[in-house]
Amino acid sequence: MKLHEYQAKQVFADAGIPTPRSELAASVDEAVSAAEEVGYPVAVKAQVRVGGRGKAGGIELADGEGEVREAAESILGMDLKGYHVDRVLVEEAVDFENELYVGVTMDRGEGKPVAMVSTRGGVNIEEVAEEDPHAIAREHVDPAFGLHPYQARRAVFEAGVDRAVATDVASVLTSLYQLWDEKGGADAEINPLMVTADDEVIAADAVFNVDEDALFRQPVLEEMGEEGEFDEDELERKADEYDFDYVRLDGNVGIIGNGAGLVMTTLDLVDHYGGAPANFLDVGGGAKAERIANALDMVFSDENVDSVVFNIFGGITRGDEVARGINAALGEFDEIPKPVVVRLAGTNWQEGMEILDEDLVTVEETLEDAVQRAVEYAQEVEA
Amino acid sequence: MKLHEYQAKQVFADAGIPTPRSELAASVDEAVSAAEEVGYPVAVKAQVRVGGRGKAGGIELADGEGEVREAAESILGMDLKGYHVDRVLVEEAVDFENELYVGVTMDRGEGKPVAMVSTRGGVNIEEVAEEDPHAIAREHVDPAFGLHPYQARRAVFEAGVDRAVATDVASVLTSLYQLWDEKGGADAEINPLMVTADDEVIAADAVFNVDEDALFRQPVLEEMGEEGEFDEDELERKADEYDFDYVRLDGNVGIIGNGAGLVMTTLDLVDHYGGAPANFLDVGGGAKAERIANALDMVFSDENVDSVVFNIFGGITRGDEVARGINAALGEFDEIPKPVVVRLAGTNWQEGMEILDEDLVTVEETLEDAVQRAVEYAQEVEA
Amino acid sequence: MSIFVDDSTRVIVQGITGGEGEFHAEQMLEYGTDVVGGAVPGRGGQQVHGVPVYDTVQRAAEEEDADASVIFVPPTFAADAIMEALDSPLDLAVAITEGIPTQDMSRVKKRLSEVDTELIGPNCPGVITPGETKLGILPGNIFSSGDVGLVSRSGTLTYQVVDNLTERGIGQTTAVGIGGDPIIGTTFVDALRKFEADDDTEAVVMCGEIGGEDEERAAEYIGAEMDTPVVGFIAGRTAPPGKRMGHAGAIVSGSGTGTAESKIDALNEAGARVGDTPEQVADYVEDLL
Amino acid sequence: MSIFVDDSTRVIVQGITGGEGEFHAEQMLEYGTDVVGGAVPGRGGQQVHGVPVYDTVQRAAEEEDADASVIFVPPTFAADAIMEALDSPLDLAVAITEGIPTQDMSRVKKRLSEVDTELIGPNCPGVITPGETKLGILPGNIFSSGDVGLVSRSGTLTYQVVDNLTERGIGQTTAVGIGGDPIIGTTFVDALRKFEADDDTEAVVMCGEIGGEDEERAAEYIGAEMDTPVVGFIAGRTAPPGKRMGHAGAIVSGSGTGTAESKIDALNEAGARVGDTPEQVADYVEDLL
Repeated sequence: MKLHEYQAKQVFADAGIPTPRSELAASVDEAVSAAEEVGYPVAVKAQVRVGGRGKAGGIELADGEGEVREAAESILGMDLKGYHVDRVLVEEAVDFENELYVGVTMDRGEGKPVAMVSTRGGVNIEEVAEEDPHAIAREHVDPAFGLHPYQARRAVFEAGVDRAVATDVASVLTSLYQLWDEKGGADAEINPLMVTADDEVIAADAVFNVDEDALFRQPVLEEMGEEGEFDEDELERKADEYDFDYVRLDGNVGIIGNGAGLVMTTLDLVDHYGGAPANFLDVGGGAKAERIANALDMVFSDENVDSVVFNIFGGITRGDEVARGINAALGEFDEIPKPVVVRLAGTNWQEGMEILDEDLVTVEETLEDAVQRAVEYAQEVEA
Repeated sequence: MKLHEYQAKQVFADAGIPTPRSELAASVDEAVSAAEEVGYPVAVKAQVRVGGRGKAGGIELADGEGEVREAAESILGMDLKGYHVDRVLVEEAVDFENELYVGVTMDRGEGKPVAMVSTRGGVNIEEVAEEDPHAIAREHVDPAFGLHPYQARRAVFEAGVDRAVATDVASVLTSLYQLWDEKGGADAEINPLMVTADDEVIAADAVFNVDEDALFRQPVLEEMGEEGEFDEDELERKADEYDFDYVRLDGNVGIIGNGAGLVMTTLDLVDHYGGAPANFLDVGGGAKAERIANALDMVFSDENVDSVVFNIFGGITRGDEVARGINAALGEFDEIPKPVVVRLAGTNWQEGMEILDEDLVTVEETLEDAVQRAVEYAQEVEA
Repeated sequence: MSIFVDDSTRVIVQGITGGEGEFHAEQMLEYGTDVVGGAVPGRGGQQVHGVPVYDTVQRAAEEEDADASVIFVPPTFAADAIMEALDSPLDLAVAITEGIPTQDMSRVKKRLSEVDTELIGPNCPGVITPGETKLGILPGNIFSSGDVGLVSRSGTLTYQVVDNLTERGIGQTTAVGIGGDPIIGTTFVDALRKFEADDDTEAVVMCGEIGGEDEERAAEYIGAEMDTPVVGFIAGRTAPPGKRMGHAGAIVSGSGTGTAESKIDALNEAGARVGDTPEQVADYVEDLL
Repeated sequence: MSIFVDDSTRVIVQGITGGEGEFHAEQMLEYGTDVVGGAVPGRGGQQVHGVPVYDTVQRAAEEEDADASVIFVPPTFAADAIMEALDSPLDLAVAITEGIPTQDMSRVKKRLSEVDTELIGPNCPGVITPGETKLGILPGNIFSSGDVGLVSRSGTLTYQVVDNLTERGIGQTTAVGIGGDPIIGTTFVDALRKFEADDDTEAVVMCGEIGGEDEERAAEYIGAEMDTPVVGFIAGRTAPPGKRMGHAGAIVSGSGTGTAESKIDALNEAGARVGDTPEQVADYVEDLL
């Protein structure tokens, strides 16, 4: 789960990391009074949970009311990489001499957290990592011990950070690691960490992604996540509500299945047979009738969908239960909105196949046949 | 550094461990009003930092004002194993069904913390350990991970604690380990941890000893230590003030030296040559003139001392510096209170020997001669 | 022969009194698994499906002379349950639980490096040696005994592939789901090494998916050290980057790794054929036997 | 020959810009120690007594091809400084610092079990191979080269014993103070094992003191595995239990261990003579040579 910049900055500030003065604004007038509060010049920053906001026109500098008004007008309401800009952060513009990068994440290959520092902040750090990996100093952390103070220092000195600010940067990295550790972080980043002319460091941006599986220990962050949904579209909100792993894609064949690997395989097969997947939707293990109905509602809500393939291989999930869920959900409609192809396998698949109402769905016995049939249906609609 | 029972209970209660209601009292009247506050019956408990208070008459049960008054009168002001009783804790008397033991300490042999649980609480646990080591369940803790929840549970179940209170006891042990870890503990113990008829657990006593070397991180505990000095005698307070490692003994030969091993060796030699050491006093490394003078003041303050042996082997400590300190300190006296024998070796020992004023001290070249001379002096005084 | 488990494996179920634990303990018993005990704090002395329950894993393992544990403990307590299994006299722990925080698993991984007990999972369907024993939630009826080893990161995808094999009469020595989480115990390489050492395994099917570099490492191992032929399958070839993790994650993994393309290329280079569909995987395996 | 260090040992001083560090770096240089660098965060690029200072131990070790580090860092930061040394390419770290919290050292001990670097100390005077090199605060002038090894838990007591030996013309191969703290790196057994393996060491003096069980373990080792004769000394025979630690500590150690009597008995049983006075220790050593 991603936090918005304004939320991450709050979390970082609470952990003792210096951040600029700022105010959140939901309207042009609010932006103006926020700017008065913060003091000119200010940066007006779109609050959407996606990177590269600057290049996409989501961040503007403003010195004076006129400029703030103009900036807020242009940014509020824009569509930024598919996200809806509903709030802006109006922030003190910091004069800086240097821009650093500090970050903490999990290195899944090593199975260990890693803390990172670079003097190449303020730019796309992934590109830096690609072009010049040595520009980023890395310290792998033993998760039982946590980040040792010497490791924070070593990362800072190895990155070549100026000695005048080395201790402060090490201390920011230590705080960042600690909050990442305590708050179930997936990624925590400051890019840029600005260094001012009088050797102060200040977090000019803030990224904090939480491990969704750790949210049960983080009620405050969970609430932030709900509060931050204002940049989502309707389908994403529905997926959150139903608690589905759902990703919307560009195609027109809706896909529902159980287990990420099998759903991905179904996507791949749609592609293999010449179709284009409209989404990834995993109902998870042991889904009961209501959840099956929710999944159908979810996929039908996407107007791009022309046909649906429903692929369940039951281990814990029982085929008869799935079949009843499908019958019940589709029975609600006077007319089925899009053709649905169902393939059931595994636990109680035969019972399921018998239960399925063939007036409502097309039944196929193999995965390959089911996918081909759904692709054909979708092609018929488009034709 | 030991905390008093009332202090340790405060620390434990703050960590969420259940403790009985109680009030501290410094006079009989205070004890009575404390008892009214707490509710009868109460236990009146001498606040001195030594074990075995019950057997020594430092704990009495009282039901009603008359009994409290009597108990407080008999306990306040008593000398308990050499400690002065200046305060009593007036505490709710808890009805219990069982008494358990839980403790955390450092196993120096293993280099690891160890958490312990026993159903044989309420008695001298050292004797239990001696007679029936298996009566105490032990879990060694990896200090990088801390006490795992399963370890706390395992200790509790292995000790044979009743399932009805197992979870609560495991949770007390976990809290005890955490506070031990966070507060620089040396030993943390609850004996007894009482189990009531309705399966509540409550810490009826509390021991918390802090690693003196960790006190720099524990300002609150350091303050408690100062506040708790009311049970000390004058010599102990002086040693605290001067920051000496000082232990008073029964003999009459005062001993000053640098380094624990060398000072202990000097004690052993005093014994070897037929004398009796009056104290252990280590001035530590690199002592300057003032510290040397303080050490002499310390030893002279003990009225049992008849002679003093001053044994310095200089590594960091310089012989000339020590000699000047001795001259200056003894020069203050019209008459030297007790004969002082000095032996200097190591760094600048010859310069030191030359500087020493032989009107004030007896100088010897070897450790053996110095000790023998001091023992002779002491024997002359006693004769 | 088989890897990890066989009909002599004596199994404890951690969390046997919970819904999942109780249900699958019964399923395992029905399959023929030698479930010898359960471990649930505070439930010692009870019985579930005739199996005695103990308060601690250590006690259960000692009393019942167990070799392995299957963990059905909710995610909140699962990492601690794994730690407990690793600190008990067991050879193998199989963690079924889904949704364990990655940081918890990072600590478990550290602990794993200090002990001899092996871990399969978490977030995995478990391990089965058809006709002998199963530890986990795999639907026993779709498996059959034979000479193909199977290792997979995905649960239901495993079933799909096994189904395609079984249809052609191709049985398995052992099938193991290693789990799809970012940090897991047994990796592809660990499982492949065991299959390579197993005389009865004539071919291995390896089902990977996008993300991480485990498949790339497996390909290196296959190319350098394996004689047993491997057929691969990689799910997620058409999955978009989707909701990206933060940049920090991308810096560490580097771009160009973790994609289906990089995994398929690596496997092909190592001499393993990679099927486009589960059906094709079965075709390739049939060719090998 | 010698143990731990010799004239080829290249030494870094951690905390070289502090009072103690600077003073003893100079003393070491005067003695002939090859002090090749210092490590102090934020002081990289400076020089102390002509020795270059680096910001990190790793950098200092790499740039100066160092083997060992001597640590003069205040107790607040000392455990971290040791951890840094253990995570750098060094064979040996010598921690002089007194007053490190025992819990900090417990973590260090855990880390020590994972690395190859050896630790001497903390709260120790260091190690000296007379005539070649010294790492620490030992007053070089009282030592002389010879064929007796010395290992001691105490600083000034070591000097006393060495003084008695030197008076009789008995020199040392190496003398090492292992420190008197409850948790230390190199133990008596570790040092004795090295002396046993050293062809030039004809006899070993071991100075222990009351508390802990290191001397008892050493006695076991001496009895079971040592050919080189050992003379012991135990300080604290007349020390009273004094201000006892809590009961918890006593439970763990058990009564009857840790006393001077138990240590002396154990050494005697192992065939080591134990002197009553430092003078007598020298007598016994003289008898052996």
